[in-house]
Amino acid sequence: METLAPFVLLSPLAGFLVNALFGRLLPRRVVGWIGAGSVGIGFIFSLNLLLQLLTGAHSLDQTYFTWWQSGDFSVPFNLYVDRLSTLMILVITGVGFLIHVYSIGYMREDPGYSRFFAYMNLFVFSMLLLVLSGNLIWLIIGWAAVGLSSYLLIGFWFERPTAVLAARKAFVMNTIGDVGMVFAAFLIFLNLRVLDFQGLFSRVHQLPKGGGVITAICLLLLVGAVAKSAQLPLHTWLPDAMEGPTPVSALIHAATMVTAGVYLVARMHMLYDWAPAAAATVAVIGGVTALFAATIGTSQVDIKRILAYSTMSQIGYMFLAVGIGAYAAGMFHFMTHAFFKALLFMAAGNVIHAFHDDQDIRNMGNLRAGLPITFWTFLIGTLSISGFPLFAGFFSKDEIIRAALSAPGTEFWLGVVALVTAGLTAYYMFRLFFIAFGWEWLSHDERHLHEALPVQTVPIVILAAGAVVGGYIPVASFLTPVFGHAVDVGTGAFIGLAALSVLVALIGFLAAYLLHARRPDLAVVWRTRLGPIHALVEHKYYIDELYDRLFVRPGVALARFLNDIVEPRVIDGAVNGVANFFLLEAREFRLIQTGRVSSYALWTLGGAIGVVVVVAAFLGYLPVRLGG
Amino acid sequence: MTINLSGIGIDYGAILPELVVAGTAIVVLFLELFVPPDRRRWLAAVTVVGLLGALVATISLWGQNRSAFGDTVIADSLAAFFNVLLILITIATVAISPRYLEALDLDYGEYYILILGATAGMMLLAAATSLMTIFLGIELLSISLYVLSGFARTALRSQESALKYLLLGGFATGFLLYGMALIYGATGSTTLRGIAAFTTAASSNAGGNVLLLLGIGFLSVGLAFKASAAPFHMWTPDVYEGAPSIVTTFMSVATKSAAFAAIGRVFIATFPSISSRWYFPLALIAIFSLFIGNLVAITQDNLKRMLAYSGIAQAGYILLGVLPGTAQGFSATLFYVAAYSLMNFGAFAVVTAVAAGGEQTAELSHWRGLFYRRPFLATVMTIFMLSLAGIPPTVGFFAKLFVFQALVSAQIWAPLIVAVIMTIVSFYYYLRVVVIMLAAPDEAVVEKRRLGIPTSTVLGAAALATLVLGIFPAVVLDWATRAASLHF
Amino acid sequence: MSWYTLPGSVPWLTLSLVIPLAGALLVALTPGEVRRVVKQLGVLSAVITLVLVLAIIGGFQHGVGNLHLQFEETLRWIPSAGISYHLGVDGLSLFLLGLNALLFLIAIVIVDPLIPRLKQFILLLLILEAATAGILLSLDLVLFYVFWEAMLVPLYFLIGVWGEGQRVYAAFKFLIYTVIGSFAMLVAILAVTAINFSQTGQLSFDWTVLVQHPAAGIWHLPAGLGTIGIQQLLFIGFGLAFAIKMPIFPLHTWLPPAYTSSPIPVVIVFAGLVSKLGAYGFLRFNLALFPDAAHSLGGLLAVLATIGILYGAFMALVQTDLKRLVAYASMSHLGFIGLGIFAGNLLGIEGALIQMINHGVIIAALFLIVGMIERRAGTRDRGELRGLAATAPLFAALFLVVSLAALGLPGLNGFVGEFLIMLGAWASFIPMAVGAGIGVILAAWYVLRFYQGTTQEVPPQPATFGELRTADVGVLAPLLALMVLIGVTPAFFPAAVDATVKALPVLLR
Amino acid sequence: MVVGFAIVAAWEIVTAAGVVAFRKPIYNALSLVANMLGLAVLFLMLNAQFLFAAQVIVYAGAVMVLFVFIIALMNPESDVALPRRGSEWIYGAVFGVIFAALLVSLLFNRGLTGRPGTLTPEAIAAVGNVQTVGIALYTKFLFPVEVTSLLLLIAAVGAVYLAMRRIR
Amino acid sequence: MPVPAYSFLLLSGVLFTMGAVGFLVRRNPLVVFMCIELMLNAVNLAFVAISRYLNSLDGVIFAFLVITVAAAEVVVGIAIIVQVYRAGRPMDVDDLDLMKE
Repeated sequence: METLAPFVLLSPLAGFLVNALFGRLLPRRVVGWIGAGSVGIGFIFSLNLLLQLLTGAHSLDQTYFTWWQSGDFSVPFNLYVDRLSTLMILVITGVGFLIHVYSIGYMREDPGYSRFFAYMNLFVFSMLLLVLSGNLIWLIIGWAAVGLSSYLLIGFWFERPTAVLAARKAFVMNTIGDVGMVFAAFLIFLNLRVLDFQGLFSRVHQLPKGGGVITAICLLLLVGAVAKSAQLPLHTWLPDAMEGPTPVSALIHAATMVTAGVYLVARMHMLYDWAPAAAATVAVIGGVTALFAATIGTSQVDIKRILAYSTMSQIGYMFLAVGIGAYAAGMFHFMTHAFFKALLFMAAGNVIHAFHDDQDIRNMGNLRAGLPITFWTFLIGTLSISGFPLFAGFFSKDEIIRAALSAPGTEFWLGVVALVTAGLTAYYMFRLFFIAFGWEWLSHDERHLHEALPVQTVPIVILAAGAVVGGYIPVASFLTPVFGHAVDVGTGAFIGLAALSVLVALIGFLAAYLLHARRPDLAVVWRTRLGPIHALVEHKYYIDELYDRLFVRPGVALARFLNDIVEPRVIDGAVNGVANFFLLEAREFRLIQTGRVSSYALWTLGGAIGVVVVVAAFLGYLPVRLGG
Repeated sequence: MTINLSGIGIDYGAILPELVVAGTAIVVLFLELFVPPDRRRWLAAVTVVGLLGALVATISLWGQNRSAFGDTVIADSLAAFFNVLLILITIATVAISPRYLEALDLDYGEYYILILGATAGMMLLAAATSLMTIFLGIELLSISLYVLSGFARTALRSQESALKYLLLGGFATGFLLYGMALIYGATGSTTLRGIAAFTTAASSNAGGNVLLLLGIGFLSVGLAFKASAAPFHMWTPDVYEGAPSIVTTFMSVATKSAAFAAIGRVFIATFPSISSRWYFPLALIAIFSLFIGNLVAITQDNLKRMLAYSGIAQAGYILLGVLPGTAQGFSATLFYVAAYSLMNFGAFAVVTAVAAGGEQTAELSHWRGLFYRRPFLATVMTIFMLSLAGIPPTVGFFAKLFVFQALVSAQIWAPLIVAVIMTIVSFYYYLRVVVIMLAAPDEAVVEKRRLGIPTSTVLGAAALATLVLGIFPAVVLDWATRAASLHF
Repeated sequence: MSWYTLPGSVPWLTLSLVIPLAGALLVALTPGEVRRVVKQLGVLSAVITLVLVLAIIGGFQHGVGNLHLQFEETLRWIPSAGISYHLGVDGLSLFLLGLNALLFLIAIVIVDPLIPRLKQFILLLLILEAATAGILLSLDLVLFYVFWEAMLVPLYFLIGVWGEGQRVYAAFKFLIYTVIGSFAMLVAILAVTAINFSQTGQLSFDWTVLVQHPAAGIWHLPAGLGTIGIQQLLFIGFGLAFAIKMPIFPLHTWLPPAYTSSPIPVVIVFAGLVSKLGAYGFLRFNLALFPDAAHSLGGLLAVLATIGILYGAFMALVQTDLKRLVAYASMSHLGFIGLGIFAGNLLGIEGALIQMINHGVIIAALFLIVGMIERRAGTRDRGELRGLAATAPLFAALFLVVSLAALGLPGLNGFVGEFLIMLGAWASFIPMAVGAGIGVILAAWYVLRFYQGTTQEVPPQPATFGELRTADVGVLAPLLALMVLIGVTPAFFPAAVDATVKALPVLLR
Repeated sequence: MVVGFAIVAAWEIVTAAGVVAFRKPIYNALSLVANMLGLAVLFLMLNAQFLFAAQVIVYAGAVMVLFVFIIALMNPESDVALPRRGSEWIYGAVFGVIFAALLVSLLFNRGLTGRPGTLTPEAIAAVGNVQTVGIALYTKFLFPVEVTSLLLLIAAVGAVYLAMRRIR
Repeated sequence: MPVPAYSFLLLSGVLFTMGAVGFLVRRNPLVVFMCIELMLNAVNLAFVAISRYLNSLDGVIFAFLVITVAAAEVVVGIAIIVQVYRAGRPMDVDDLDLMKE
């Protein structure tokens, strides 16, 4: 069945190429609308795909050309469209489009305008390729392209040394993930002789369930997922990635990159179902990361960093969900998260612009008056992420917590972790809200802040709408053909658990209100009282420093050792030693040439004696017998 | 008893080339009386004409097998091969001589007579099939070369070189003769045919014959001395350095070629049945030559000395081809001798040409930046150096290839490995010359000195031949194979 | 590819050797003063060669011919020694031939017409092109060896005369190193022929003859030191030459000085092509003639190749001289090629083959870029360079693409080869594949340090670094096009080489 | 016969030692003359009358006269004035003794293995010693003799070239 | 009682060795040259003795040639020595070391 899937891809690719090649020649308005429009067109094509799927097709798989063919190693370039990928591309292109539109306003004064849009389109294209790819190789290609795009965008302001470093860090971390993915592909191919998804899914049951191979495959895939989704322990790039322009953060965090890991696990759910240990690992990583990132989020003062840790935390939820098999819940949360996180970032972008690129929340305030639209939409986003009832985040998060708590065994504890995290989420989000947007929002402030342009606010408003009503989209049932039916929970339990999570969120909210709005002095007291713990959390558990000591510095030291000692002294030293040996010998032998006739004759006579000796040896007159 | 000449094979046709060369010497001797001193180039011309005549005479001998004068001399393909080689070397030498001699004020007619005498001796050596003629050939060439080494009569170095060569040559001749006497005593014959008949006879137990083995040993001392193979090589660097460059050019290639002709006839044709006896000492001599020659050459700062050591090393390679005692090996030897003659002659001729250009020293430091001053000389020198090192596409490569092939076929490994390692060492000093010629000159002088047509022709032809034979070696290899195959 | 059939009566391969030589002759006959003409003659002959080679590639038919060899030419050369003039092209050499022609064209195009002794420079480059093409085309072992050694001479002079820094030392070291390997190979060549002669009674240096009777037997070491297989000995003999040329750790110390001293046009062909010839030699001779030894020694060499990957990567991490940095990067990449070869399976070898092309393209581009940096900035010290992108965004963009290809980004050509190589290696020895994976991560690290360290951050004021000129884009464009093309649709490659690789004896064992 | 040989052999060794050991060149030369005369006697004992004559005339008569003449021409005391250097004597003696010992031990009691020819002393005596040699020189050994003539010519040319003072 | 052949060979060997030793130890070129003559004479003795015992004439002729050639060599050698002498150099072969390493 013919699909329009390639056009979903080609549209942003065309945008990328046009802006990359001719962007500097085009007027800014044109550049911006090409950038945004290409993604928008991609969204329209995605809608077409959605329509096709809703009208009966189960999945669409079309091969366009052969990438490599030798022996039984055959890799096509095929696009695989099912409801999972359709959901993904809808969010990517939809939310992506809004972010692009927002960027038209946000980046309007930046000299690298066309470059920015080219990168953004490349980003969207890469993500779409990742999602639509029907085989592992092209998924990896898209996967790496996403990493590249993020590298480009994080290092967009390449004059800043911090941005350059952050970009490199992101890339190297992602490369670690890529290598994991590649190794997973090796194991899959060598055991199942197949790399395209349909073949893979049909053959995966040839492997013993829970066996070493399938577990190794899933764990290696997980390495990729963890790196891309900034989960523990490969998460350190994500906060640094805030060096990029804010729309980039929105794109990375909301619609594209970091959710790729979730998508990967969901896409490979047949494998993870077949490898329970690996799936459990996914869940544990997700749960731990969720809590871990949330705790860090409570102590940061950079607005974008707080949002970054919140993303880590929310992705942790999604990992938790897909890890325990609640794939639909994970994807549901992915969607709602896309709405409110994009919203939060873009609103934060407006705030940062308003404060002339100051990102410290302690310097902010008086935003309701200055930036009313931003203020209200940000509040909606905060409520949604904190899981307040009837907002989108409430439904999706609740489904995850419910799935975890209702599962047997250790997963129950993961549910508890998720619950605690929900409370923390409410706490740090409202802490941010109270400090940055100002509890004193009722009072007036001398600062004259300006609301952003409509081109920036309109997308935020649209997303705010999504953040409110997104929870009513029946994602779970939409995805049923992919994942099968979700675990059914009784109404009573549903209400009970919902009440519980609301309660937890409320506690978080109240704590934030108490410490950062009502009694800021208490916050100070508690901070000193919790001194070491606070320092630990504020320094992100010193993991960056740990990695620096464990990997970076030893690596560089090793390199220097090789360069300064091993290469010149040992390896080249051996080579030169041999050469010097010959030279030395030569000088020794040279000395026999004395210039004196008698010594020359002595050599001749010596040679003659040698001849006689050899003759004697041949004839057996010497102990050493030569010849026959 | 009446004198009966019928049974001994008086055949002047068989020694025609030698006769022509000797005759030319006598003609030059007389002409010298009449040629005015400033026209001595005529003597060179006459010499070349005579040599060309000898070349023609030689060609008629190709493919024959004419033993003459009571088995003391033979006209066969091997002799013809060496005759051609030696005559070409001599022609080339004579062609580049006048300019050099005039530059050194040495242009006397005796030079050509002595060169012709030496050539006759070498040709005789190549054709000799009796111990007597071998001895006489060696002495003829030696006495000529003693005088030629001292040809620059007033130059201390030249005198010294002549005296050293004379004394050490006499010393080695003693061993040679003593060996011959013992062989004679062991076999009762002085002709190689008679000796071979004795050694190959089943009853003789030649492998256990003390006299014979000692004789062969001393004979090889004498021959190795002439071939400047270690440890009988000691005279080589000093004599080469002290002798006038043109003489060094001539003797470095011609003497060695002739000596290897004799070595081939003695070891391969006469004593094949006891090859297990002479293999070991000969292998030792080859290894020692390779070792000393290549190793000491890397420390040399004087080009003539360096080339002398290189010649010692090359003697080792050539000797390697003799070791298997096979037709393949001997044809490789012959090919190597031809290749060596070509490239070493070229190298020394460049030294001579540079010397004739006013630089009377062969110190390497004087060669700095030769590429920029005299690009033609530097280019041909580079070709010769590459060839001596054995880099394709030069004839030197195939020379080594064929010798190594023969060794591998005969499964002779130890000498081969030494040869390979030493070849690598040799790259160091051969290329050092190139490096120095490439180095930026101290002062940017561009001298445009004319080489003269004969010199540039000879050098160009030698360089071209080095390359052409490096691409199409088959012709020479076929000749060498046919020349070598007569004995088997 | 077989898009058409070339007439068989034309000696296409000989032509591809003769045209550069004819160009060299023309250059030699041209007076050195007319620099423009000299250079244009050089470019012209390189262009004609490239067109011819592309025609050969286009006319190559998949899986046809004796041992899948095509355009074979055989002439008598030295019959008495069993040596013949035998040329042919198959999947192993086909695309390398194209790379050869392309890189030499680029090298000649970028020659600065104002350098001293331009004529000799172009002349030597053209001779070198013929020699390297000859290496790829020779099917007679002696002919191969002749080209193999003949290649040294022009390279030696190109480095020794036109190089920089310790040029003479570097050229010398390179030469001596190479010669050590060459002579080991020469002995092995002779031995392999002698063994074949004793087994079959046929004295021949012809690859097509030798490949059908792999040597067998055991060699008893003297003094009762044990035994070693004949094949293993011969494998080592050949392997030493190729391992030095590649180079495989720890035989690499000639490489950094040689690359650093070479002028940019030379280092492009040196790093881009000559190093590949070592890998090619392994495939053509070691794997084809000694399949048993390849199995028994492959593991050891794979370990060395992996060490080379990591070692080169670590060394590249701390270099400040950009040429040296790229030199070590090249070494690291060549480790991948080695790993693929010694994995000894279809995918590893095909990966190595395509990675040979990729590496040629990438390293050539990297050295071109280093040359551009040095020409404009006057230095190639990483410590003094930064912020080049500020005034030269196009340069930075192209540089970025090259860097990404170099670090093996999926979607560009480097990935294709590395993926297949590591897959092949994984199938044979998993730890080596893991080591290679670490190498990939390190590559990301050092390549980005290289790229970012030069192009990014605030440039020193005043920023004078000039943007690319059309000519620069012109030489980079074909390389970049190849990077993308091979990265996205590499399928043409296995289609052409599959039959040859599958027929390699090492795979049949 | 044996006694005669022993006496002459002793004479030979003593005079040879004189050649090596005397410090004045003139004594060396005279010892050599004595040695050559002794050798001529041995030739006689070996039934080589022709060589006996040649040895006496050519060597003792011509060559040695040349030597003595040259010694007279040059400073006869020069060798005495040379500073002594002991090492050569040691090396020379050691090598000589080793060489001689090896040679003697190998040759001792070793018969000639060559096939004897027909020219027994009796057969020679029938024709006449000098006649036999003469016939051989001009028949069987014609070619070597001819070569020797060339050799002498070249040697003469060379010696004249070196020795003559030329005025250009 | 006839003298056995090997006694002549032994005498020849001893004389040869003495000549060689003289060559090694003496430094006056004339004396060194005389030692060469001594060696050649020793060889001649061997030739003649072998000739006698094998009833062949080759050895005698060989010895005759050796005598002739030695004479020629002496002529050339003396000429060279005279050249060196004329140049005013000491009559010491060990001092002739302009050329050495």
